[in-house]
Amino acid sequence: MQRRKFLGLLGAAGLMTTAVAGQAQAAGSKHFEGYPDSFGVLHDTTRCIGCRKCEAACNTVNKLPKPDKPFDDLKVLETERRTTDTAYTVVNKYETSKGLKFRKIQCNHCLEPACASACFVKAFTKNPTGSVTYDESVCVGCRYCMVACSFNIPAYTYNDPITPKIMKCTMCQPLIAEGKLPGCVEACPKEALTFGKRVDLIKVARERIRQYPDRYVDQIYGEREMGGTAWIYLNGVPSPEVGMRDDLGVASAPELTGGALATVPMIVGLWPVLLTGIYAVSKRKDKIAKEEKRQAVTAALTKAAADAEVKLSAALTKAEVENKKQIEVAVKKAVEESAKQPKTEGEA
Amino acid sequence: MRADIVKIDAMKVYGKLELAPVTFLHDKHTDAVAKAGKDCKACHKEDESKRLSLTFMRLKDGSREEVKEIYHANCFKCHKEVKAKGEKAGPVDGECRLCHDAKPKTVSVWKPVVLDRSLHARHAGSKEIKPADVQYKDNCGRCHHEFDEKTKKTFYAEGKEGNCGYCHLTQAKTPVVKPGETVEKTIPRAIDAASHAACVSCHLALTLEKKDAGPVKCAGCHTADSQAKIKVLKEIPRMKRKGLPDAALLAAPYLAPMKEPIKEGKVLAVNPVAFNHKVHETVSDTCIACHHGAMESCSKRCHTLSGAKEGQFVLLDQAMHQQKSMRSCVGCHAVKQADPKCAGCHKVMPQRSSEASCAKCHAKPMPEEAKGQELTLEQKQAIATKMIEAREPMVPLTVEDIPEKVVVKGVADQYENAEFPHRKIVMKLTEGMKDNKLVAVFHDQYSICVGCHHMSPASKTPPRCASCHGKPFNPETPNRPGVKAAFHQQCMGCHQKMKNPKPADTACVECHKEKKK
Amino acid sequence: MDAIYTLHDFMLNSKNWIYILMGLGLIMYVCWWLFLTSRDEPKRIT
Amino acid sequence: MSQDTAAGKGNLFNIISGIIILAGLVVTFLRFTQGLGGVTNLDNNNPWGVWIGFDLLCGVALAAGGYTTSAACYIFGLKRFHSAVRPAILTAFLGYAFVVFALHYDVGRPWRLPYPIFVSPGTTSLLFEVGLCVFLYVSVLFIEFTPAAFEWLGFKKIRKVVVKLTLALTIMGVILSTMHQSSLGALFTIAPSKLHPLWYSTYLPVYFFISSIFAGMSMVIFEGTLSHHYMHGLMDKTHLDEADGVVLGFARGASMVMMGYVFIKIIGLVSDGTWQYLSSGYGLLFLTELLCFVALPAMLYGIGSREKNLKLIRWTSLLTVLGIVFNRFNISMVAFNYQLPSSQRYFPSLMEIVISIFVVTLIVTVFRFITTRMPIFYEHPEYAEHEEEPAAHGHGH
Repeated sequence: MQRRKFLGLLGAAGLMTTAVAGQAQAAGSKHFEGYPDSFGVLHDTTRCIGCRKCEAACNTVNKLPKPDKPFDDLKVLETERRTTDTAYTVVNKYETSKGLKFRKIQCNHCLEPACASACFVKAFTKNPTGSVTYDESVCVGCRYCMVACSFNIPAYTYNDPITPKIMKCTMCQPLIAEGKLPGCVEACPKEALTFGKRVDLIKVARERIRQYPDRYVDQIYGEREMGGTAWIYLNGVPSPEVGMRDDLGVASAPELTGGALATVPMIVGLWPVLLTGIYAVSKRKDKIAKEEKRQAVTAALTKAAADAEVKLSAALTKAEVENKKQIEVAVKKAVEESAKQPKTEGEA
Repeated sequence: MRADIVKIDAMKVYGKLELAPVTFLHDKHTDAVAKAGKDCKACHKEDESKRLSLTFMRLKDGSREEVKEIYHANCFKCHKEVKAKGEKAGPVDGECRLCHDAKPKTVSVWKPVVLDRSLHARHAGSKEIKPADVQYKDNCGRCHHEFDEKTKKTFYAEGKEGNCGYCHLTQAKTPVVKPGETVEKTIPRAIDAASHAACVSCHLALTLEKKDAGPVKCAGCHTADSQAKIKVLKEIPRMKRKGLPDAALLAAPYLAPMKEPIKEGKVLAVNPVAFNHKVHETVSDTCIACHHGAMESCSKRCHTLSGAKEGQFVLLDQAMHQQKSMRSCVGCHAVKQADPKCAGCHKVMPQRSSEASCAKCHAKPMPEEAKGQELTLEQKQAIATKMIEAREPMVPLTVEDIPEKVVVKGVADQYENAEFPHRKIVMKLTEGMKDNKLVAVFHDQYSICVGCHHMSPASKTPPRCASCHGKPFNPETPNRPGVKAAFHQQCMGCHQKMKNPKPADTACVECHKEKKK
Repeated sequence: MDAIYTLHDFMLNSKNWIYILMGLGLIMYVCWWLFLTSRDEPKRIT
Repeated sequence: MSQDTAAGKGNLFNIISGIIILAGLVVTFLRFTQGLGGVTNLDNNNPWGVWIGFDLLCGVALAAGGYTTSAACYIFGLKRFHSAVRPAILTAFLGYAFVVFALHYDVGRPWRLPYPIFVSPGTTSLLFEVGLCVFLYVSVLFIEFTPAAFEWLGFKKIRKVVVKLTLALTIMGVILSTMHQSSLGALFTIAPSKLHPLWYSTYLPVYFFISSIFAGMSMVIFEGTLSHHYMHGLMDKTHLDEADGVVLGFARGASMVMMGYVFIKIIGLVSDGTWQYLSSGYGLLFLTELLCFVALPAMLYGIGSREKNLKLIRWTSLLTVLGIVFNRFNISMVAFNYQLPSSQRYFPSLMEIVISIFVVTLIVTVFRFITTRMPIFYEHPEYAEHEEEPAAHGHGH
């Protein structure tokens, strides 16, 4: 299925097909690789044991409220969870064809973040470190970022009436900036989470697949999904078995909306031309019709003048009567209307 | 749920079928025929040598209409007869789609039969199956045969017995007759036709003679139930094939020497492998597990050094070393390593080939006898036998050499130091290796240490883990975990691979107690 | 200006200009139309 | 006697709207004291509910009558629609004004609604585009509406200035409408993984724009029907004389546009290769939407306009309006998050629905307030002559 041909928008107005194609092509030839040396995390789900140490560490580092059930209560894993406004990361348990598997969920810090692309107040920033962070101070609370995120990550403090905000993993941006590890990575006892430069992590992941061909499926999830993510995954089972969609495609959010955005200036550029054109044509038609009518009357008059006087006077009378009638109709209409609206007129 | 479904689509050879193939239940008809007091000949004709044809009521296919008529006339005739007796009978003329059912409801539970070593030995040792000719001691020739192109007859060639499938393929080849050729080419029958003709007719004959015989009905061989009931010999005698070697010297073909000092003769391309054929016979069910295409030497026609069409261009080295193939030495051994008893060491660390591991098979140095000359088969076997006998048995480490307890220090502030029952674990691992011939050949004293102390040279005093595993995520060594993860990966990985669920991965305090605050 | 590393940043930058240009373009159209029609005879109504 | 009935109807209307407005005020209080969580069924997986699906998407689509009618009259020169322009502009203005009003409920911090334009413009966002256009278009509609108010208030000079701008404003209105109507659809192009493939298309913006045209036309017919029923007395002769022509003309126009819409929807199915989903449950929903709510009304409109069957056209307009609501609901709610298990799907809470009804009631109330006071359904006698050639006051001079 080819759903993501964002050039498909061309039809927005049949007229501008060529113009838009040119536009999109120019954007398409420009290629962006993301910040060089940006960081990422490789999550090897075959190593994850579901101990929830990462959840606990995340909670502490980000000073989130303590959960109802403690982090060493592993019964929590029995129900599938997602990130919420009080948990930037959660670990889920999956029954797979290769037995129980666990997977940590958090913001994947896309290379081309959909949330940032969707935000109409630039509240999200892709940092050179690789993290995607959120600035509460400009957020209006439209929640389009939540609609846009393919991974269903951003959460919202729905119960806050005054200062509701988006809550989402920051990849521990303050810690990375200090040269430290993100809280969850630091806490992982098995290095199921490997922190490093994304380019290196891709190599590490490839190496692991090469060394243990039986242990891994031959895919680095997040290498290309949604244009690539800073968090990448190695799985022992096909990704849907551990709750990761394999139908996200590789087009990034700005690519998906680029076509629609590209048509906007074309509308502004061409609609006035088209509409004034139509206006001018219809205007001109009116003018010609009027002119013809006038000429017809004149011609009739001229012809009549050459004719017999009787005929002339008859024609003149007829024309007069017509004129009179028209005036009468107009006057009558005005009188009728003013009669209908005595109150309004009075006020005026 | 039947094992006796025969799809009758004989008309296929004449072009597109007009109706769906007939789903024919063979056993059901066998029973009905027997009940009517008839035998196989009611449906199958005998040829001049009194052998039953596998096709229905004919020896040779005629025209399309003829064959069609044979089926319709004979089927209907019998069905009508049965019906006349007032019994339940099959469809007759006009009820086309009762037989030609495009969506039959019957589910097939048919299973292929494997003539494994036990079953083979039971046939070879059977008193009812007599040798093919008085000149032979054994009865191999009753089944195994070769084909004589001149006489167009099969004959028994002693010492050349091979798997039926070598010639009788799953689907028989179509004969290639060049224009102008009138000679009728004989193509070996497909394996199903060949085996039914051979096995079932023999079983049938013996059954008629009221002797101990194998099954004759479909369900007798082709269901899981019946296969489970097949008697398995406890002690399986070796096959009696002439020239079956005890040991073989596996070596790449001879090449002219490259080095100056050896001027005369040819040399082996690589150091040869002394292969214990006798032991390997006992660990595999059939000969074709290894000899999958022919009984001869692998490198003779198929897996040559440069590859050959017969071997689908799989080179000799690949044929022996392919990880993924169960026919290769390495592939089969890798499966053995996946045994939970072995997997703790073998499946946790990445697989690595080293010079030492090559030398485990390929004798080093090259045996003196094999140098600079081409050897006969007997000479090779003798060398191999000698090499196998010379193998030293593995001497396990003495208990005293194994530290009893190892304390893992510097565990995160949340927990106490971990006390690791080192000796207990080593002993447990050693126990799993006992009495295993494969283990004995491929392991030495320190192999068991290397399972965990993986990168260091084999010794009684390997370096501490932390000397390599330091801080995690060192960009210089991206594949080397930090010390905490190294321990957890090693311990948990081994427990998981050896199917030892205790302690659970998340039972932190069972290895290191929680620190009191 | 710093180098641009992501498509998103590139678009943010280019779209800023495009929106400004769109505003200017609309004004330009009005001015141009007025210029085009400035010599037309003023129409008489009635 | 007819006056009594009208008065009775008026009272009943006042009572019902009074109750709704009271309930709306209660929920409003809860919304701004308890937060969104207190009154809505929205959650982290379903961030947009009926306030976006109905108040924004349907509100904007159904207010499209403003630009379609004014464009038909002033740009395409179809003068016979002239009397329909003012009611359409007023409906559109109120529609958009209340879309903005309703957004105050939905967004977390409504006082920051100007931020995208004045503080931190996120120009990569289609929502920015929508926001900017809606902001500008509300302003345009307001200016387009002001002549009626100025006539009412007697501000002749300023009215003259505004009337001169008619053509410019109309063109501006069409541009802005094209942009934001389509961008509302394009909002969903960012989430191909969440919107069911039958509805997801790169043509979404085109679909939204085209459907807004017939949505607007149908709304003019529908709203005209209601107005004629309840406000007959306010209409002048021209309005009444032209009304049937407007209905017939719009029905024919809508019928044609809807056929085009059906065609491009089918093209979309084939070009994205999603036709294979038609046999699923969602396929049935999709076909219902396309056949029963677009293709069928398109035919009924056609028959109605051929046979001058005004009654049929009026009922069809209701069907079409419902179809638009159905389509917008499908895209924003039913087919959105289709991959989630049913336990995690969204269904609006009672309080959300109350607010939506509250907003509609407010629109109707304000509409009544304005139409009973200002020259909407009739031409102000003092200005009648000037209205004859409104376009001539545009750039022509």
